[in-house]
Amino acid sequence: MSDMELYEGPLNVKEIFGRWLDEEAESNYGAYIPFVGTIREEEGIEALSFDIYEPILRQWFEAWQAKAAERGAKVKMAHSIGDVPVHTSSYISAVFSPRRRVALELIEEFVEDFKANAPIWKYDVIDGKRIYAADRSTPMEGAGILGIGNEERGI
Amino acid sequence: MSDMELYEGPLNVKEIFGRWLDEEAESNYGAYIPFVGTIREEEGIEALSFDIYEPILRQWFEAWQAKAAERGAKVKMAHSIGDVPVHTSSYISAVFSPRRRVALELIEEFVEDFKANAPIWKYDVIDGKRIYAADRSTPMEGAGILGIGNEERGI
Amino acid sequence: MVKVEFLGPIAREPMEVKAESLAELSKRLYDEETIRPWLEKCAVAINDVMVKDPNHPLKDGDRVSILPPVCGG
Amino acid sequence: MVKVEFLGPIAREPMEVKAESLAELSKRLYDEETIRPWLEKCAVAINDVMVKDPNHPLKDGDRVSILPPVCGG
Repeated sequence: MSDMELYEGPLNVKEIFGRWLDEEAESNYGAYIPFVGTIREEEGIEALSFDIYEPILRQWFEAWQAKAAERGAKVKMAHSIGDVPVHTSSYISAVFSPRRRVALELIEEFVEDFKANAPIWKYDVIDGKRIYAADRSTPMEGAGILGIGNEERGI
Repeated sequence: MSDMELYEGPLNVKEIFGRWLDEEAESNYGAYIPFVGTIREEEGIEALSFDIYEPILRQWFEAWQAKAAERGAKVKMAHSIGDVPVHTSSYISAVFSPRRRVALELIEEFVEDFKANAPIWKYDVIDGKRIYAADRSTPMEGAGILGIGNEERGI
Repeated sequence: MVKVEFLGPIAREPMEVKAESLAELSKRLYDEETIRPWLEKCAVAINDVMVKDPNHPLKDGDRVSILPPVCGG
Repeated sequence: MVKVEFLGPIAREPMEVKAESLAELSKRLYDEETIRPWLEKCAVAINDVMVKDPNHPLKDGDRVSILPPVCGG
């Protein structure tokens, strides 16, 4: 198991939480902080839906594994692909660390960087139709290099 | 269930995590962050042991429930009383919140304030003996008012 | 008389003390060698309410809890 | 020729383009009305490696991925 798990549809949160707990039961970590993201019922959506570009997500995650290891910690994550109905969960990130300070700092950095830079696209599902969540999406780090080129050439 | 749970001995982490998830399954929270504290094997201890003064802990927790509610969030906690062997868990705090920012901020504040001000005393258990963890313990907010009195009177 | 109880690691049975304020109680406790080293590190609750004022008055029947340094988690 | 693929919500089939740098590719893409509005908000990977240099060279057979704004979680 690579510590990064992708599933079609909603996550089995209890299974994942419990398995991760068991996997690290003898690792002597003092702190385990999972972040569980659940689909909120709002603005008439019936589900959210997700596209993922796995090769880049895997690189992003591996960079985070290295960053966590430097601080004596470990990260794991699970995410859904496709439709995830309201009140079910699409996302779990977790940090294991010997001490609480590092765990508390890392879970925040990990979740925020995930939101900003993981190659995942979100859609509202309303009346069975997928609508890209443009207003909630943010350009990735390094975005704009195709646009900048145009400006420089005076187009 | 009061959202504050005390147990003799180690916590059943999976049961507690899963039950809290179920309790809030329809509450429309988008973020659930538990912090799980596990006893590390170090310096020859076989367990940690805990004393709790429940009336003051309950007040501390109720103040936190109010603080969380002001921000649209909910807190829960579970803690062990007595001996908790290494590699088992003594502590879970959790935050539920509509949005991730509040959840990430609150879990950090909640856990740090818990460490600083919850009326819980920790002992190393070595060769069956309980030794107060004096060097890891911190005076509670407002500590010293008995000492200050002495100074003022020039004793 | 007030009842004083010592929480957590302070190895001391509860005691009955005559004192009309925390400051006065503090003076009494200072005389006890097993208690003295704890005093400046301890917080205080009266009838299970944390107090911050060293001159807090005490009345007959009050229950004073002495809370040494904590470490939960 | 390089292969250009559009990820997530950009409703566009992959295309083959002749271009020797990202800057040159950018000019080609700019001519396509369905793609133009996305360009300044997108990040770019070449053969699954994120790139930051607008003048990054391209070679025959490269696979260029166009990544629009993201929102995981």
